[in-house]
Amino acid sequence: ATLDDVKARGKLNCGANTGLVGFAAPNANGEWEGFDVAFCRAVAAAVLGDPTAVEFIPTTGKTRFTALASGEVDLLARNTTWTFTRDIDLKFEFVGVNYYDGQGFMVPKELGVSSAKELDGATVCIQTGTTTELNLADFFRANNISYEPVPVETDNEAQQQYLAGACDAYTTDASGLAAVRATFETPGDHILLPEIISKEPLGPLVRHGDNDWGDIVRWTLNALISAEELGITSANIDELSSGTDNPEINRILGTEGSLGEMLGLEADWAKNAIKAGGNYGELFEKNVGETTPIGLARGLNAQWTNGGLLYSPPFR
Amino acid sequence: MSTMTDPPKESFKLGMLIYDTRYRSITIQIVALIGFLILAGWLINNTINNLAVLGKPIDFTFLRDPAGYDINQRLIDYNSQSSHWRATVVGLLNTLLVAVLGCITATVVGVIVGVLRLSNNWLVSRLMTVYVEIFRNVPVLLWIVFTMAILIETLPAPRDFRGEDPEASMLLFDSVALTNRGVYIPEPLFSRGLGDLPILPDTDSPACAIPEDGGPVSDSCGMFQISLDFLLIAAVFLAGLYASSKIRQRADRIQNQTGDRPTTWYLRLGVVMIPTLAVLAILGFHLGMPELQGFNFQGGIYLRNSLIALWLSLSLYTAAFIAEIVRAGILAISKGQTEAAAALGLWPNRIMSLVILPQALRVIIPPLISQYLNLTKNSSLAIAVGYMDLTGTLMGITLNQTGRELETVLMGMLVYLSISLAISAGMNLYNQRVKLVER
Amino acid sequence: MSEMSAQREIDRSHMQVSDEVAIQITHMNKWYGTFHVLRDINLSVHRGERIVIAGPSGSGKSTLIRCINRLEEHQSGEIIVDGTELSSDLKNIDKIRSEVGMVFQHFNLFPHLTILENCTLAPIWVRKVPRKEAVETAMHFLEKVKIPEQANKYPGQLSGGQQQRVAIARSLCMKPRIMLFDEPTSALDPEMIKEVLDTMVELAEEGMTMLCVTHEMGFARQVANRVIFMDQGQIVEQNEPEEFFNNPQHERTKLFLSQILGH
Amino acid sequence: MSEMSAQREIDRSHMQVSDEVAIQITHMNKWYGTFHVLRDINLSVHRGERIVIAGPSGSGKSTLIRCINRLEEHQSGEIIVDGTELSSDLKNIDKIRSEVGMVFQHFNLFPHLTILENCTLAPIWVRKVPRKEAVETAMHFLEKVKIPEQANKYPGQLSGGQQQRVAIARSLCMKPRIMLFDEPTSALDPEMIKEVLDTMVELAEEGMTMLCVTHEMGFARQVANRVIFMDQGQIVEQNEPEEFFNNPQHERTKLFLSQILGH
Amino acid sequence: MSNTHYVRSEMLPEQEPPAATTGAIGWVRENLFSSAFNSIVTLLALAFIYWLLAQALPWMVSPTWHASSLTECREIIAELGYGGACWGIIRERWLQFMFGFYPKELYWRVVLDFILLFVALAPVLFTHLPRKMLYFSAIYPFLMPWLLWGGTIWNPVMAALGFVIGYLASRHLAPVLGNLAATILAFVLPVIWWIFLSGPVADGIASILPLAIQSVESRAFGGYMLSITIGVVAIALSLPIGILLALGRQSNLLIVRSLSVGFIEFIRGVPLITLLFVASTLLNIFMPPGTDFDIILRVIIMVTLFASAYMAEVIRGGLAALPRGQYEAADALGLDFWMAQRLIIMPQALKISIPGIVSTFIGVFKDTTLVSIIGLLDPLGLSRAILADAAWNGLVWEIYGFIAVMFFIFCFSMSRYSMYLERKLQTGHR
Ligand SMILES: Nc1ncnc2c1ncn2[C@@H]1O[C@H](COP(=O)(O)OP(=O)(O)OP(=O)(O)O)[C@@H](O)[C@H]1O
Ligand SMILES: Nc1ncnc2c1ncn2[C@@H]1O[C@H](COP(=O)(O)OP(=O)(O)OP(=O)(O)O)[C@@H](O)[C@H]1O
Ligand SMILES: [Mg+2]
Ligand SMILES: [Mg+2]
Repeated sequence: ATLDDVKARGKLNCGANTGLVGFAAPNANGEWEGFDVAFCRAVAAAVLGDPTAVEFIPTTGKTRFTALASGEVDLLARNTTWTFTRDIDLKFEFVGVNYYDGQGFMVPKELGVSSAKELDGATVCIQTGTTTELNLADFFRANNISYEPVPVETDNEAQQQYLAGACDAYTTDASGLAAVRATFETPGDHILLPEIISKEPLGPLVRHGDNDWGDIVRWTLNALISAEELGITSANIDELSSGTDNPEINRILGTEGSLGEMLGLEADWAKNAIKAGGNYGELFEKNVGETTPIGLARGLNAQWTNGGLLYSPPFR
Repeated sequence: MSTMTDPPKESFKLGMLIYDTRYRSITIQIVALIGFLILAGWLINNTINNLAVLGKPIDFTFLRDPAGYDINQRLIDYNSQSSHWRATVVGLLNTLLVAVLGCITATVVGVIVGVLRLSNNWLVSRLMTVYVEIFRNVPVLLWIVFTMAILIETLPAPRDFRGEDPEASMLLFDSVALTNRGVYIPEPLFSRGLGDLPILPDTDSPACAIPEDGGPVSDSCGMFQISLDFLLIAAVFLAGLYASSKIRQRADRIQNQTGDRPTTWYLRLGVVMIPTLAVLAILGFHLGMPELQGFNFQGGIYLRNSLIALWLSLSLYTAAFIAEIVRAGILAISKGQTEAAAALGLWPNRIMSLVILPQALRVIIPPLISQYLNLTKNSSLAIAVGYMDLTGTLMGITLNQTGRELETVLMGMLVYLSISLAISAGMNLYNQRVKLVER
Repeated sequence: MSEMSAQREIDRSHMQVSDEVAIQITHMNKWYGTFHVLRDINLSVHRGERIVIAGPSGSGKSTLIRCINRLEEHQSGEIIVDGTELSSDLKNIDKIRSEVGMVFQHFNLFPHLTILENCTLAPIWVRKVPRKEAVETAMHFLEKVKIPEQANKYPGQLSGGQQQRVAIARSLCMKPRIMLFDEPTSALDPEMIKEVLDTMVELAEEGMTMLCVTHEMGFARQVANRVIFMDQGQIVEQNEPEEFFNNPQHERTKLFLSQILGH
Repeated sequence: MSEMSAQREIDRSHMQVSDEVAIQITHMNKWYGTFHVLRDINLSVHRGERIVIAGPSGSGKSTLIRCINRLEEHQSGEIIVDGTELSSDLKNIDKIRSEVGMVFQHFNLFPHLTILENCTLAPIWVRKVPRKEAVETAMHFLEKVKIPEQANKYPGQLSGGQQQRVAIARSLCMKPRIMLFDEPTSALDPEMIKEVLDTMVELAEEGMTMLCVTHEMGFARQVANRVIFMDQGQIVEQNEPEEFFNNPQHERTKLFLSQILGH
Repeated sequence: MSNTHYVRSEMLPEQEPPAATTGAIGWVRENLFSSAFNSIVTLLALAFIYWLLAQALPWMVSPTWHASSLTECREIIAELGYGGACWGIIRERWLQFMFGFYPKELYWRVVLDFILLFVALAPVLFTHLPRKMLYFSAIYPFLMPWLLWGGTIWNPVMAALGFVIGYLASRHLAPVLGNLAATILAFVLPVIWWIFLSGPVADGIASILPLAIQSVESRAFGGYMLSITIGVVAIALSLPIGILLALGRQSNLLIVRSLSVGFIEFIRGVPLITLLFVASTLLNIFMPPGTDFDIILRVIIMVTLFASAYMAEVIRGGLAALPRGQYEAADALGLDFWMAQRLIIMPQALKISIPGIVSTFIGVFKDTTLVSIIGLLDPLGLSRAILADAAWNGLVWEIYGFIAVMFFIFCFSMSRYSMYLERKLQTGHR
């Protein structure tokens, strides 16, 4: 089973992006950073008690599923859209959604376009190897307008082409667009069009068939989300773990009940996971939130209590 | 003297399988074959087991499913509802297109550079050396990415052509637009055109679907359409060339008889050009100029940046190797040949065409063809600039959308292999034909 | 060096030397870089003369005759061939090259052309002779060098001696008035040397003006009017063959002859 | 062909021919494809015999001796060397090859090994002799061929004659009972031929069984017991040397001798 | 006709050539302005060079070495009013470009490894060095992976022991069992040793005598170190395979030959990138269920196969250059096939092939950039990862330029070296 493998190895093999601003990138010391990366660290902390016990395996759009299917990685946390065929036909198991996204368009202001439907005849840059190509084809087909796709391999090349005016519009997940725009010299010269042409629930996934492992990853994600909802932060977690009045907090932090044991983990698994980088909200703020150069708003990714879609099942 | 005895009739012994030269080779071969079969069997068995575990038995039916994605450069009809199979063919044609264009350019550049490297102008020959060394010693993938970046960053965007006082303007009387999306050049149009000839009816093609109202199948139904106009013009042009070659033969005859060569170039030019021009006029030939409309230039032939970048970088990279081949080929023809020809009073240009080139070509062509092979294989790096070749379609998006790694990668390899084998077969044929006669 | 086995009595009736000057070289100097290969060469060759040039290796013999048809450029002095001065004027060079035939040590036949094509190439392209006529001339000279039956073979199929004879025929096809030979036999096996020398003797008998760099002393004795001995880029001695061989004057000549004949 | 200059009186005391048969060839035939190179060869060689094989080029001399140590395979008939029949059995082939030494026209020394290594290679790897002993033997034979001082040079640094002597020493180091020579002197310059022939004469004096393809008639006269003349793949005539040269019987032999001696 | 007789009384001394043909002026005249056309070409070329430098130099001379982000860099440039390149990223990341994610404190191992590589190559390439150094060359293939990947020393020792077993078998079993059986055993015994015994034995010894250095996962490899490792390992491994394939292709055994030809032509007929796709997507499918090579190992396997096919052709050329006489002499001395190959044929053929081997290496080394397409972090792949750092997002030229220059330095010096070898082999024929 995967859990045993991971424990025996002492390291979690986590499939990451080869480089996506805010989600996964190596820093000057060679350490990986980013939102997806932080999730991997949380899982490692939950399973092994050590957030640094992770090997990041960069994967491309092409290689990611093979890497997971062949067992090269235990977990793929690489902004992968949860779709029917991937779940059923490719035999993977999505454990949840850690980022609700949707495909959008970015255009320069001077183009004078205010809706994607006005893009008839436009040249559109897309990253290949994702669902975006299919969504794009469907969108233009449905609206009966023509376009010229310019496929690019990486986000970087897409930016370059877009900035130089080699494409009129750049389409990818709205989070990516916002992130990219933030790094422009003059972000204000570019706008995101209102149409979001697809649902892109991005989430971590594991192999089909190993439900125990799937449960661990799923509930680690849920623990991070619940922690935010319940106000557990990396700052107050030590204090809270000495016991609180809220039984759910206690159950999560392992001071009450035996949730960890049921998962086959230590009692403080969720505590470790949360301590690794903070709760969901902290991770978001630190890596992609409004205080970072990327500056994403919570939007759909706010807690359900704040009108967002994040909704963790209860820990009981 | 020893007495002669009949050799004892040997009976077959097991040791003979190893120690008898007659059987030994058979033994070794059978062992090799068995070893190979075991290895192959093992691999296949593993594959079958693994595929069973993954629940993905080998199955090519996905090729018939709609591809779902768009391809920007398509030499045959294609849209996102066409099948994966058709997308594959579109990719293959794109591969062949860039390979052919690349080989031609690489040859031209390579020959020029190779000859210039032998120039007696120090500066020029040094410049060419620098070119060759720089291109040979940096990976081709880097060149492809580089070239693309240069095109994107240095050429004006279409928006720069806009406005009262545009930053950029079209070249050659507003007929050619160089933009960072690609190059737009005028396209030939026929106001009295003859239409297209569909070949290889393709039931997958959306155009072939019987319309819901039961009307006739659209005439663009076919794997390929060949323009009848083009066929006609080509036929007339070829006929002109044939006539021209007849004129040349006559000139040869006259030269053989009298020693003087009649001037025939105007006749030959006329015989080729006049009928061709006449046909063009009859078909109502005119140029469709690219024009800035909406977001892009419209009309004209659109050579995308990805094609140009790939084409340029592959050509320049390969040309560096070809230049070395050409140089070596020319140097391989000994100085004595040039001197002997010069001593006979031949002019330098004649020495080149009558003595050096015919000999150098024998040395040059075989390695040249293997460079063509390399170029074709390197064209698979097209994905780095998003050029939708075979690797981009079949082994790229199709693989990614269908998850059929085994089928797509094997198909892709097979296609490349066939191209390579075809090219090498051509080379062997050539080699046999031009072997120098020796004692 | 193989002596010519049959010193047959040759017909000297045609071998008249006229008064007309065919080649006139005055104060000619040539450098390779800073190396002074030819030093103040003065030489006049009359029409019909047959001159043998000898000398140690590196003495500049090849360079001298290569200057005569401008395969090498000289830097000072004058070379006048058949009344035309050799300068960098392309027209003069062309004129002289079609008057002067040259035979090289390594034959330098064109391996991609048949023997016949080798012989007709220059007449057709330089002299603009009709092909039919060129072929006739070529066959004539191939008969003369005794290999007409090889006309349609390729050089690679011939022996060295045959190849050298083809090279001579090829030069003759341009109907030159002067022939230059640069060690025509030194790359050949002993059996083949004779074939080639025979051909050259025959040419001499017909009165061709010849300059021949060679170490075949038998040949020199038999046909030369004059032997020129070179050393260190200079003409050290010249004399009639008998005198030259029997009574050399200069120290260097004596040394050289003792080496070459004492062998 | 250079005659041996000093026809020194050689010591024939060892050169006894025993009754023992060293090589027995009966009704041997060989084809290259459909070309019948060797036709019904019958030959027996006694221990201590020295046989010279002569004949025009292409007559199959080389092929014959190459068959004897199985560098070529024969298709019918029988070859028995030292009592072992040459068949496709590898063990026999190995045995025969270590009994029979062979010297080639082009020496075929191993250019990447020193002279000494050339000589010790086979003893060490094939005969499994200790290195020290192999070196001693090698030096012994190198002294015999008079070049012990070259032992640590590479073949490329030696003259042709020296190389050929090394090749002989190399064969001798395997202590063969029979030596085959395939035109050992024909690739050498005249001065060097003598050195090699001297070595071979010495070998003969010691009673080595030798089969030698050569055109050196002086050598044949001096040491051979028998001269075999081949033409068109057949043995046309064989005789004692004096008889063979003075009184050839067959037309072909006469023609051949007239060509080769009249030269 | 009268002045036939002439004897020179005094020899002329050598003189200086006319001034215009020597010295700098002579050189310029001859090489740059020898004719009107040439002069024009020269001027055009000069103009081109000027244009090129005028474009590139101002951009390159940009004192942005200390900038720590793109914004900072843009500020510096805006302040100065000239320049354009942001070299700060190179300063910050060049160690990453060299060593990837290799632990910083262990860089010395990588550096030492590549220094030792030259020591190991030296006796092969420079024949005048003492032959004793070849022993080190023989040890190096086992030392190298140990230094790079670390771990217990017993693994490489056990791997080396396999070869020793093979050698002993061929040496000492032959008299007992006969040549062929010994040869077969010399192949089979080491394989058995490697597959079944060496692992447990190594573990066993390691538990008694734990001699180990810190081990490093191959995922930590990146940048040039990854390229060089793939290149060197692939070339080294492809040599023996290439030799076998070349022999197979030359063999007169039909089946062996067809298998070799089939393999060689197949590998040479498909682009490397498809082989890398096989490595990244299919290789695990071909292996028994549960096997899990890491991707770098898989890439090395495929690149090795790729290099082997090219190597086989290079070595075939070397074999073809050997005269037949060498084979015949070996046969006549009674050497068997393998002995003849090892002692006579291969030493010569390989020496002839060295220039070809070097250029195959250059080719493979350049082609390692392709691994970026399947997500490995070679310099090119790494540059994409680095550009995903928010601080530097948006830079292109500096990084590509840096990578290109580094590749150029590596490849150019190697190709010069192989040209030097070629010349040496042509003329310096002993
Ligand atoms: N292209 C050249 N560049 C420089 N030096 C040259 C060149 N060609 C010849 N030389 C030198 O000029 C000298 C004369 O050469 P040349 O070939 O005329 O001598 P040669 O008398 O014909 O000798 P040989 O009998 O060896 O043919 C030699 O020292 C030679 O090294
Ligand atoms: N490998 C081969 N394949 C086909 N024919 C061959 C082969 N080797 C030799 N021959 C032919 O067999 C004939 C005999 O060759 P062989 O070398 O034995 O002659 P030879 O008497 O040694 O001649 P020479 O004096 O030239 O060495 C020749 O006609 C030759 O062309
Ligand atoms: Mg000369
Ligand atoms: Mg022979």
